[in-house]
Amino acid sequence: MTLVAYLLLVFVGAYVVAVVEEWSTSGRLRPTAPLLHGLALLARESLTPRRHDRNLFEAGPTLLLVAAVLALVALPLAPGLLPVELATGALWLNAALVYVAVALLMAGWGPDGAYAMVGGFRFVGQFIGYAMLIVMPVTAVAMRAESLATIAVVESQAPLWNVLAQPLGFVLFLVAAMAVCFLPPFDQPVAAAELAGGVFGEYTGVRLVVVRLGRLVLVLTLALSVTVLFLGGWLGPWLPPAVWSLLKTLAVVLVMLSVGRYLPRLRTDWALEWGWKLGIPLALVNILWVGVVLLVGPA
Amino acid sequence: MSPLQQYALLFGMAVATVGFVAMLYLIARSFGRTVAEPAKDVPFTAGTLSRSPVWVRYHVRYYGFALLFLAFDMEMAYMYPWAVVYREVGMVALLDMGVFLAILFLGLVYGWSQAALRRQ
Amino acid sequence: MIQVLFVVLFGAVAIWFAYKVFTTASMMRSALALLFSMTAVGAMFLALQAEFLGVLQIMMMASEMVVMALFMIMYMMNPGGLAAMEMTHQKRLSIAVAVVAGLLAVGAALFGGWPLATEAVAAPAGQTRELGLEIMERSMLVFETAGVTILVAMIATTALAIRRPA
Amino acid sequence: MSVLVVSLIVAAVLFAIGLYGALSQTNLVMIMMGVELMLAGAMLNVVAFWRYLHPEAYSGQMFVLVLMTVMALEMAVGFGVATARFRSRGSVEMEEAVELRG
Amino acid sequence: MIRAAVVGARNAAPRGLLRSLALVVPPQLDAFVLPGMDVARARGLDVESAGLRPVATPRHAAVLLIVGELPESLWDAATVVYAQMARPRAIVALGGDGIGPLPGPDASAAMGQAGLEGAIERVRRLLRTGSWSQETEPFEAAALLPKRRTRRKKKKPAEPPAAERPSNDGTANDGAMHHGAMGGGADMGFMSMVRLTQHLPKGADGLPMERVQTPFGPFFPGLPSGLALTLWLDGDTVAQVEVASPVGSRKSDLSTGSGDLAERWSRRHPFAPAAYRRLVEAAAGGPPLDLGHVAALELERAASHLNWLADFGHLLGYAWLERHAAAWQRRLRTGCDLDRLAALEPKLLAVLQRVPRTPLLARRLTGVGVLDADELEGVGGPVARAAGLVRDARLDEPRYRSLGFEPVVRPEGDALARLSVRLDEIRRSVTLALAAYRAHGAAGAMGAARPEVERRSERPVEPGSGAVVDPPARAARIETPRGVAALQLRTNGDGAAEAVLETPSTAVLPLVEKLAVGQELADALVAISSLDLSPWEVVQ
Repeated sequence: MTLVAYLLLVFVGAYVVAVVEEWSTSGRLRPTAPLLHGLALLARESLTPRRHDRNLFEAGPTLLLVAAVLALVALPLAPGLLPVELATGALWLNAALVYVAVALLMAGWGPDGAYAMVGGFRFVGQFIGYAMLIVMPVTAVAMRAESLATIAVVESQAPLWNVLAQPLGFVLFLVAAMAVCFLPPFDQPVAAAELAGGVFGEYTGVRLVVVRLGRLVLVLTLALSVTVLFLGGWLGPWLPPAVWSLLKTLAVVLVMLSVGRYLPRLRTDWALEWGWKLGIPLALVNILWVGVVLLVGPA
Repeated sequence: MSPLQQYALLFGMAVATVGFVAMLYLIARSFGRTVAEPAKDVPFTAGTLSRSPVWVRYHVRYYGFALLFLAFDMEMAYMYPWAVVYREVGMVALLDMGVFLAILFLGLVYGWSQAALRRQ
Repeated sequence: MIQVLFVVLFGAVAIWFAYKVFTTASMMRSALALLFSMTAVGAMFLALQAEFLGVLQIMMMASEMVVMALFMIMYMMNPGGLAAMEMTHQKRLSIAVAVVAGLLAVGAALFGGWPLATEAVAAPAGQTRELGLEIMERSMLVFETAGVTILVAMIATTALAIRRPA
Repeated sequence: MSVLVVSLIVAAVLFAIGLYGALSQTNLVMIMMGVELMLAGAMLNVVAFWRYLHPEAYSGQMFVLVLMTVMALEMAVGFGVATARFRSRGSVEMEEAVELRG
Repeated sequence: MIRAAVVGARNAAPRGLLRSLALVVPPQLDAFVLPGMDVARARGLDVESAGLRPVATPRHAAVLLIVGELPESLWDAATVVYAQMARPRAIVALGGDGIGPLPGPDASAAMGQAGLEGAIERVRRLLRTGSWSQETEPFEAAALLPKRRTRRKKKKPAEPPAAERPSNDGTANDGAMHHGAMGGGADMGFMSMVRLTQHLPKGADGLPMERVQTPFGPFFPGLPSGLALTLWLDGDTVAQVEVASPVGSRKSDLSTGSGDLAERWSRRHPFAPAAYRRLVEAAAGGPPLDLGHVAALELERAASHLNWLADFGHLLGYAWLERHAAAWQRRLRTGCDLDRLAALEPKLLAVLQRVPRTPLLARRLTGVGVLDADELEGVGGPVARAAGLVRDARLDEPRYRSLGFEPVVRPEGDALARLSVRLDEIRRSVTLALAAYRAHGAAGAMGAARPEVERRSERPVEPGSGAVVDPPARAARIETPRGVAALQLRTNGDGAAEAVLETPSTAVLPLVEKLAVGQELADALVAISSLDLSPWEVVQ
């Protein structure tokens, strides 16, 4: 029952993300557009490139979707609304997100096309850049919660949301979250103008539907994880908990999708260098900060 | 639910997602096959037909980061359990992890100083 | 029972992918096969109720194997597997040694007469906590030694692989 | 057959495949993959033993962490060597290492 | 007459679910634009408001939009692009049916926004009824068949011939896994990797790697349309460059052809039609530069720069810039009444001022594509002015001097300098146009009514009059948006002309290689794009 309710909400959420994405790129709010685009794509031919690596080509988009879904189901919308209650939920989230890089690597290598291959390897580079910025802020959150369970993480924020308790971690995680979803300005692997669609340039028809769906769920997952880890999840007055979760998630989605419109794309090697030379030291500072606050602060 | 059932549920979700994708493929397949045409199966390269394979040895320019990442990443294996008991253990935990991270950061700084953290 | 089913299923998956590692010509496939073999081993850890270790294995090995794929593509002769190419030597000997070793290990497993423990395994949350305490207390030195080892590895690999610009 | 025995058998097979790879492959990178598989088999063994023989001893889990670290470091150093060799010789084939030595 | 189905319909009978699914046409059709978005914008089209969504690859496109007459040199490439689209696929041709071996367009219309919108509406109707057909035939053309000669050349020399698998196009699973180690009798013996790599060039880090020859063009979304680059990629670094401009004109072609030279040339150059028209007129002894010309030329300069800015924004992934620059470009190109422009000017200035303040932008562009002054032999325009060279044909014009013209010059010579020079020039051009317009004192719409200006000055050319017997060659120079174009023109009695043309892009084209080699791919593309070269005006 929980699962059905959750999946329903997630489905609605993913659709809303699609509408918001359409709005952020075209500037027009068209609630039916994603559905129509999806159906029209479904009806189109799905081409397979010559001498492609069939298994990798097919598995890439599917793995993207699977990874996004599996990461999502470990995140709670409300106290009772969590399909899979893992004791190591936060770690599981990280684990599932690693497979996004695997999926893009597969999709980039699969079609034997130059643009896609460059895109795939660029994303792996990006992954090496953001990976530590995903796990380190999560560790800091777990320190405060004394648990890796996502429910406990939200509950630990009842006195003070993590966004205020550890703002540095929040910023790092948000930026890394955008990099995970290869949203602009981190869209090197799928850049339209630089690689003509890059990793997913060779996907057509139903395969493209799966790619876009995977991307939407991924954005939703990351937004919800920002909400759960830093914005106090379902916590909030007056409204029902699940509504709070969804509202916060929507706000994060809006931020994630619109920031990139006002920035030039980052080069992969910059993302790497900044991630390592700036991001990791800052993440360590964040952990130290949280550690000291936890020791001297009220028990 | 017991943990094992939770894992079964996760596995079920993965299988269901794959099944969903397979279903989409089947629906799309029922709309007819792809018309086989010349050049349709050649990856797009901006209007030029480029038939040479691209699967050659690729020069990954960030291998300096990649090598350090392999080692540095392992720190997380220790940090998660540490984070969970941090409050319980207290000051000792902070010092222990402080020493550990300082050691690792030293490695990072060494790599940095040797120009590993840049485009090669 | 879920547990037996999972152990058998993921065991088979792990073995199948491990087999694929050395039987495919495409290096990308080889690296990814190793990745999924490791993932299956991680899933077996989950089935064996070592939740933290299982999830950690699924995560760590995936990120390490992705990096491995990079190096496979960089340094193998024929990463795409487009040309049939012999990349093995002393094959008979290797198979013989592997089979003998495997049979010995299987035999030990079958006829080991393992004294099964009676107490139940702790809940996953408790496990993570216990492991944390283990790291902080009994195995503290091991943990710090691991840190030093990682440092040595980082320095070694940098010194070996990086050529400083002139 | 108990779960323990099944796990041990899987571990044994993984180890054997890894051993075959480490012995038969000519390429440094592929040899490392064999070693990885052997270590994975060892890890599986340790976890199975921990679970069915000493679930109360968390040093078993700690040992798995150390094994994982060993795997990662083996890879890091191995690829460092591979890079250095590839730069100087243009090859990471082990047979050529022998050849070139004389 | 409307055909029952689109020419690229899918091969199936529309039955049941399929029939209702076929009725679904999304609000925006994904479209791949030929020859490119830059040309579409320059023609004053607003592709997005017409119900199209430009995409980066024909794989994702349902509609192939062809803007204007496609030069013959692009026919092969257009054929390939069409062949690589997934069915159902439709062709929309605007302003001319010259689309070579492609199947006839599903909808065609005259150039212009109204025509585009009508054509899209027709295509939508057509897609609803005719996305599926049982009479589809594979699309075949000579350009799509493998060429043996080029194939052999591309084969890697190091690979043994026996190992090269036959690449039979069409079999989907070719090149999938085959067992190298276990493959029975296929014992290739030991192969030395040392021999394989010893001839390879080493990168800066000393690793001998292979290079992938990758075409970027003529229809690459991030580069000027018609520019055909081939990059050899060493990882994501450009190791080697081959530049071609298939759409440029040959020297011999310049003088041939019938019809009004001014008219033909202004059609040839999508980004600066007025400048080339004026150039021909000046060389043919037209009236001296008047204020109307100045206003038209300066508006065109601003529009051309804005068009480039939109492209540049697209390449940088800076969506806001792309959107605003495209909108302002359109406003200047089509029906902009100068009174309204005067009122709108502050808004344009606000947009222009915001660009350099964008976070990360300066950092992204500094030091990219640096050109020193001494490398710019014969190069003019913003590229030279961004490297500290004061080269501007407008300085010789008394008209401009009387309007208080001053060229924009920056010393750095990198992509950022070129961006800021162009931003400044847009501002100054609009100011100049407004000043010229005010001084001119003419009432009513002028920017839009450039044809009026042109028609007025067409008269003195009178190519067919035959009144002048063998006039001497005349020379004219004009500052086009990309730099100085110079023309020597000798008309003979029957109207054909002997013309020697120097265009700014011809001089800039050889710089591409220098800017790209050794750069990271993203930087190389930014550097090339920052040159703003128009392949259409290259003279070979």
